[in-house]
Amino acid sequence: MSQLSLKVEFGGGIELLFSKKHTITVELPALVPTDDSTDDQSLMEDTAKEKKPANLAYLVLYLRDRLLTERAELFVENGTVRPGILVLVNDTDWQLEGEGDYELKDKDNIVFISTLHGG
Amino acid sequence: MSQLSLKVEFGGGIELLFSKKHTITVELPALVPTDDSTDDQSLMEDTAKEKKPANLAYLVLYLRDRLLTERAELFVENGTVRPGILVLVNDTDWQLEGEGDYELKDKDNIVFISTLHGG
Amino acid sequence: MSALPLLDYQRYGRQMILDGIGFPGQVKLRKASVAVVGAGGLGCPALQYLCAAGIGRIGIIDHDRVELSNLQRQILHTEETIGLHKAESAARALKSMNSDVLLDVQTVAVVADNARELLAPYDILLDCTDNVPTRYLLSDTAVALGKPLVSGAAQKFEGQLSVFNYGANGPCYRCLYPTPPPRETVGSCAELGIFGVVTGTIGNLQALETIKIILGLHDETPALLIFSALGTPPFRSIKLRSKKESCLACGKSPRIPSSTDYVQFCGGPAPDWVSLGQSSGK
Amino acid sequence: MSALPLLDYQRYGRQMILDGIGFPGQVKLRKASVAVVGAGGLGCPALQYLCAAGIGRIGIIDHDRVELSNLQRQILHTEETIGLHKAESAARALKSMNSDVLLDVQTVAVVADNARELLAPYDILLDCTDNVPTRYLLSDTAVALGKPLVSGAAQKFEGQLSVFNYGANGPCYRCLYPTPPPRETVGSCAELGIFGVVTGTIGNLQALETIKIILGLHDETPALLIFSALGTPPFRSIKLRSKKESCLACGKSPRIPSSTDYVQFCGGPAPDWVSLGQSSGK
Ligand SMILES: [Zn+2]
Ligand SMILES: [Zn+2]
Repeated sequence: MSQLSLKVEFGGGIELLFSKKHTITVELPALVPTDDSTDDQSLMEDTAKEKKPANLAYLVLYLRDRLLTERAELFVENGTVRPGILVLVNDTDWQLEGEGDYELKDKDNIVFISTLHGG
Repeated sequence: MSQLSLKVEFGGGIELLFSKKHTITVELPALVPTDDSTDDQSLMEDTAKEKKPANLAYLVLYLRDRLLTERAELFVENGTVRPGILVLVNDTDWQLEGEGDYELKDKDNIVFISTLHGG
Repeated sequence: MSALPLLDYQRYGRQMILDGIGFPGQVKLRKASVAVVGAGGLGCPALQYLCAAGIGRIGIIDHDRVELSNLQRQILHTEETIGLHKAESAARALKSMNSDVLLDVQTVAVVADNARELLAPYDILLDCTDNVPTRYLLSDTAVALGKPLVSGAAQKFEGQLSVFNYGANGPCYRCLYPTPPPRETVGSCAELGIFGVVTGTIGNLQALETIKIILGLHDETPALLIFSALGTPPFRSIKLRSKKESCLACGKSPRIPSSTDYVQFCGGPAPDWVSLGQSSGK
Repeated sequence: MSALPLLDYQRYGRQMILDGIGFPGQVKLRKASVAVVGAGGLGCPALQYLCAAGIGRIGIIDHDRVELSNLQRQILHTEETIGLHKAESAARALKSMNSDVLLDVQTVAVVADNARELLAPYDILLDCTDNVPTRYLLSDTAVALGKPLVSGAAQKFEGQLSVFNYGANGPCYRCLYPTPPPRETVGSCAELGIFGVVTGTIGNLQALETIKIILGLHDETPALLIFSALGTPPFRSIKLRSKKESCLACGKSPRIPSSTDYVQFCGGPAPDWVSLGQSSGK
């Protein structure tokens, strides 16, 4: 089963939710469970679960379940990123790429950035 | 014979030598004459000339011979770019890539930029 | 086309000889009017370069007063103007640099009740403010008045820059952020801290975008510039969505009531974490 | 570690609460000394933000006097200081903003005979000058004194920024440009023109690089930042070569005679195209 290696970056304060890391590498199987489960078992190649191509919506949940170290409600709200967070796919607003439905490709660069308001 | 499509950019005043164009696309054969000739005839696939892989040194001569619209001595000196011009290959100083010997790859981004001195 | 005063050729000569500016460009700058909302970290450098370039009329809108803690980044204010209104302090500095520019000093807060009237006289609006409610208010007002909004923001070591409500399909602030962030994710400069050169760089670039719009040199592509002072690379340009049909402000069927309480909309007044002694940074 | 005056906590509080600065960072800034060569388009904004951030000692070195044509971008000078030395005019403005900073006003030209002595007292040098010979001289002097050189340059709509002679393998200006460009390819700001916000942005970023070096937040990777005010994207970061073994200044066997005539080395004095009436832009 093929794997995806993604460069995931955080900015504008979102890094505080992920151990202050600005950049991480995430390895995901190209096919993930249709029920959006993110545990090791479900991500095994030989799981009995139904599969779908890994998309951005899944990545958001995976980050929340597996890598978030601070309060989840400051990252995810109603199943997607909370208001005030922009998601960028290879330097393009995810709205132009289908938002959560965007199917991840190997080597994609995904950025989660919080809007700034100070001056 | 395979072709290379290169994105070539000019900055810091070098664009003035190339019809004020900041960006052009250059199509080159992957193999070019060993004698560095740049005429149509020599670039034909069926030319009898000996061939070598197209490199940065050849691109400099090709630009001079075929696309330069102003005084050549402000671009090339002693067979390479004149002093004060930096050459960048995919956002890296060409010195780190072998300078003129760097073999061009399809979709390479090559920048010729003049050092600025004002303030 | 109106003539330029003779001294203007001397003063602006270095930019008038540029391709894309010239005499007609200088006349455009002189005829332009710009409102800068906020004379703080972003507003100071933006004002400085707009005024130096010879914009004809500049509105300086800020109800705050200069404090010692501002001087680390708000480079138009001085030790002597501590206690004055920032708009007044900024105007003094600008006047000494370029007495030809008409400066409108407005020492009032921009709120829903006065925003349209305050901002209507200007061609372009600059958001140099420091809080979320005012950012929504300025965007909605820019949409209502049909004017571009050059929006800068900065926090800690990071900055962001966008032009909203500009060009055929340019989004507004609400297209990007239909819902305000949760109140608790929003800190102030006092709580979060701010690096002076970040506001300086973003403020400079706000002046640049403004001048490009005036001169017709802006390419109108919706974009977001992200600046990370400690990052490698420090700058990154993002391609943004177009205007959203569903946007409450600039979409097909706008429905922002004119009396929106922006502070409540954004989760209520800011708790003063600093004086409560709960600032994480202190 | 020395204590900070109480007022400094107020003045610099917004930056002292940042991760990576704090109290120790502010003490480092206070103990640091920086020489800014050139108080023009690049020097003014660099000086402004260095002074605002609380650098302890700043040398301002410029022998030129303020002219009306400077005010379009040299934002520390005013209509009133026209005719004064730029170093003096800049110091006045800086002193009113931050009277704690020790300012050394030097109204002399930096030349081969005085460069080492003038620049030796400072930890970091900023090249904010406007001509090729001085750029070589400052680089050679930085190498000789073993100090980093934060180099900015701007022309028309473009700017460039690099830190030279810094880190284990950082190149000097000569590593990049062993031979000066032909004299005729080199114009002055008067001939070529310059957009104020370009010098503003690069000058700001020079202050940023300087502060990062002082605070130990610089990653030491040799890089060139290219800014193109009308480009999409406007910024681009280039990975630069390391120090060259063959470099005449910083290589294995340096051989720059101390009495080098930099002007002759760069092809002789600049012809004054503007007064000759041959400037292409006019
Ligand atoms: Zn909208
Ligand atoms: Zn060297």
